[in-house]
Amino acid sequence: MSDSDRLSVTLSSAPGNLPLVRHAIRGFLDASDVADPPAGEVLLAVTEACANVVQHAYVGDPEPGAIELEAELSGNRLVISVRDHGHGFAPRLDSPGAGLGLPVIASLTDRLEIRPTPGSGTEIMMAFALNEAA
Amino acid sequence: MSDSDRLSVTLSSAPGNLPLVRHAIRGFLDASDVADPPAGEVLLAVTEACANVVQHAYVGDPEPGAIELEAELSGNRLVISVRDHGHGFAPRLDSPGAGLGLPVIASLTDRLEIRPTPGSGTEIMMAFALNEAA
Amino acid sequence: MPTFDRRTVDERATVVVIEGELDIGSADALRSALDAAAAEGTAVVRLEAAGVHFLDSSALGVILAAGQRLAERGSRLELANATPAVRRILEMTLITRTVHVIP
Amino acid sequence: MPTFDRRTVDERATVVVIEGELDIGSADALRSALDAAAAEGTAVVRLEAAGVHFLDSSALGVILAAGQRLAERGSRLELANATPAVRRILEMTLITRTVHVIP
Ligand SMILES: Nc1ncnc2c1ncn2[C@@H]1O[C@H](COP(=O)(O)OP(=O)(O)O)[C@@H](O)[C@H]1O
Ligand SMILES: Nc1ncnc2c1ncn2[C@@H]1O[C@H](COP(=O)(O)OP(=O)(O)O)[C@@H](O)[C@H]1O
Repeated sequence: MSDSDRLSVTLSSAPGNLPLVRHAIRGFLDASDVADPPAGEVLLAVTEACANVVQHAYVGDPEPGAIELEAELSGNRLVISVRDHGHGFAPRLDSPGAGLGLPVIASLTDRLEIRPTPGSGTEIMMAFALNEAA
Repeated sequence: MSDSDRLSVTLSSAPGNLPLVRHAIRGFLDASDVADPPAGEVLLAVTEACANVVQHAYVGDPEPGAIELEAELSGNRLVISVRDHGHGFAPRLDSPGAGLGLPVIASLTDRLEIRPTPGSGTEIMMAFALNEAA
Repeated sequence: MPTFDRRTVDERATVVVIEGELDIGSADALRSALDAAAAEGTAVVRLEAAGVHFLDSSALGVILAAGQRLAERGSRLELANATPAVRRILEMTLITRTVHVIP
Repeated sequence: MPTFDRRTVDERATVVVIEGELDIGSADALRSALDAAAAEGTAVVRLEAAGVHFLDSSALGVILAAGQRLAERGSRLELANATPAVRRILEMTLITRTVHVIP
């Protein structure tokens, strides 16, 4: 009776795990017959969100932390959240990146939400309206 | 019978209007007995959001466009939205800024939401939980 | 518009007294004022910030850039009497590594 | 890990054939490959991107920086046979001003 598909994955925040993130999301989107576009847009947004966890969430910690990825598809609405339990969202003057991650995510999503994870860390929620493609 | 206070202001997206934005929000927060902190945090977040409209939303247009500012306080929850009718959220490699605006907003808010304005443009919704200060 | 009153004092510090709110509308004026202060060539450029009641990320970027340029030539940028509004964003961004904040 | 196969062709272009997915895990390898290609000193550095099925904003940043450095010395960076995944982010960021995209 499931009219909604779900995916839930927890990975360590290592750069080498980003291809695994895409693999999991690709599999989920394929199984749900999501076409490309917008599958490629989704993969890019999710990679940027997870790359931010890898680069920023646990900065200064000796070990990588967790990336918790959840995807839910109901009807034509896809919601993906990326959660970390790091030190919380903070601007960084010494960011190794070019500052394109959040703007890229915001421009690919139909809604982007950023809020603290209860306890500690950050949760990013990305919503995509899938306008039935071929 | 109003247990909720509201403010609604529309301004032109000129840099010189940012002090007016702060003046309006300061007045609203004062009238509602919001202490500082968090009033200063709110002023900073709102300024950053409006500065983004000034610098990015209408880029390339001959005239400045509108900044629509709305604030609503109910109980200890303050929600401020900044809406433009510009060209939509897009990453800019030629941004004149240092890329600190969105991270500063995200770190000051209890929830940040970015979504397209129906029609065209961007709406940024910032929620603050006011934990009764002195 | 903020005003930027500049003078050179005995201890070879150039003091810039800033009054007003610093945002993208005044970033160019701030940049010019800091450039002019740096051009005095003193060992210290001190921003007297007691009169700054608002400072956004664009002003912070201007101050940070000035602090870096001064550090490169062996001078330093000091920020004196920062108000809570100024401290807030300084602390959030840990800018205190480049700019010397004086209580 | 992506592979970066480099060779110099007659027309004085250094061609870098890239296969794989480009994200923060491969940004350093991409940077080294582009630096090595630029060091050949040819007028053109061409990225053969038909085998790039994913490219994120960090890889874009590396490519943009390489394109700027090449432009400064009068050379140019070309990106050939971009897949839809690559075009998507190029177009979103209008990077086509610095990098010459070849259909
Ligand atoms: N998960 C996170 N935890 C803490 N801070 C974050 C997180 N994601 C992003 N940030 C902050 O937001 C800033 C902007 O992120 P982004 O737009 O992706 O640019 P970049 O990563 O290139 O700096 C980062 O520099 C960092 O300060
Ligand atoms: N209202 C808006 N409309 C369109 N694009 C926006 C808007 N606000 C922000 N952006 C985009 O998001 C990027 C990041 O914004 P921000 O973090 O404030 O950094 P900065 O303004 O210094 O570039 C901007 O460079 C711009 O590309």
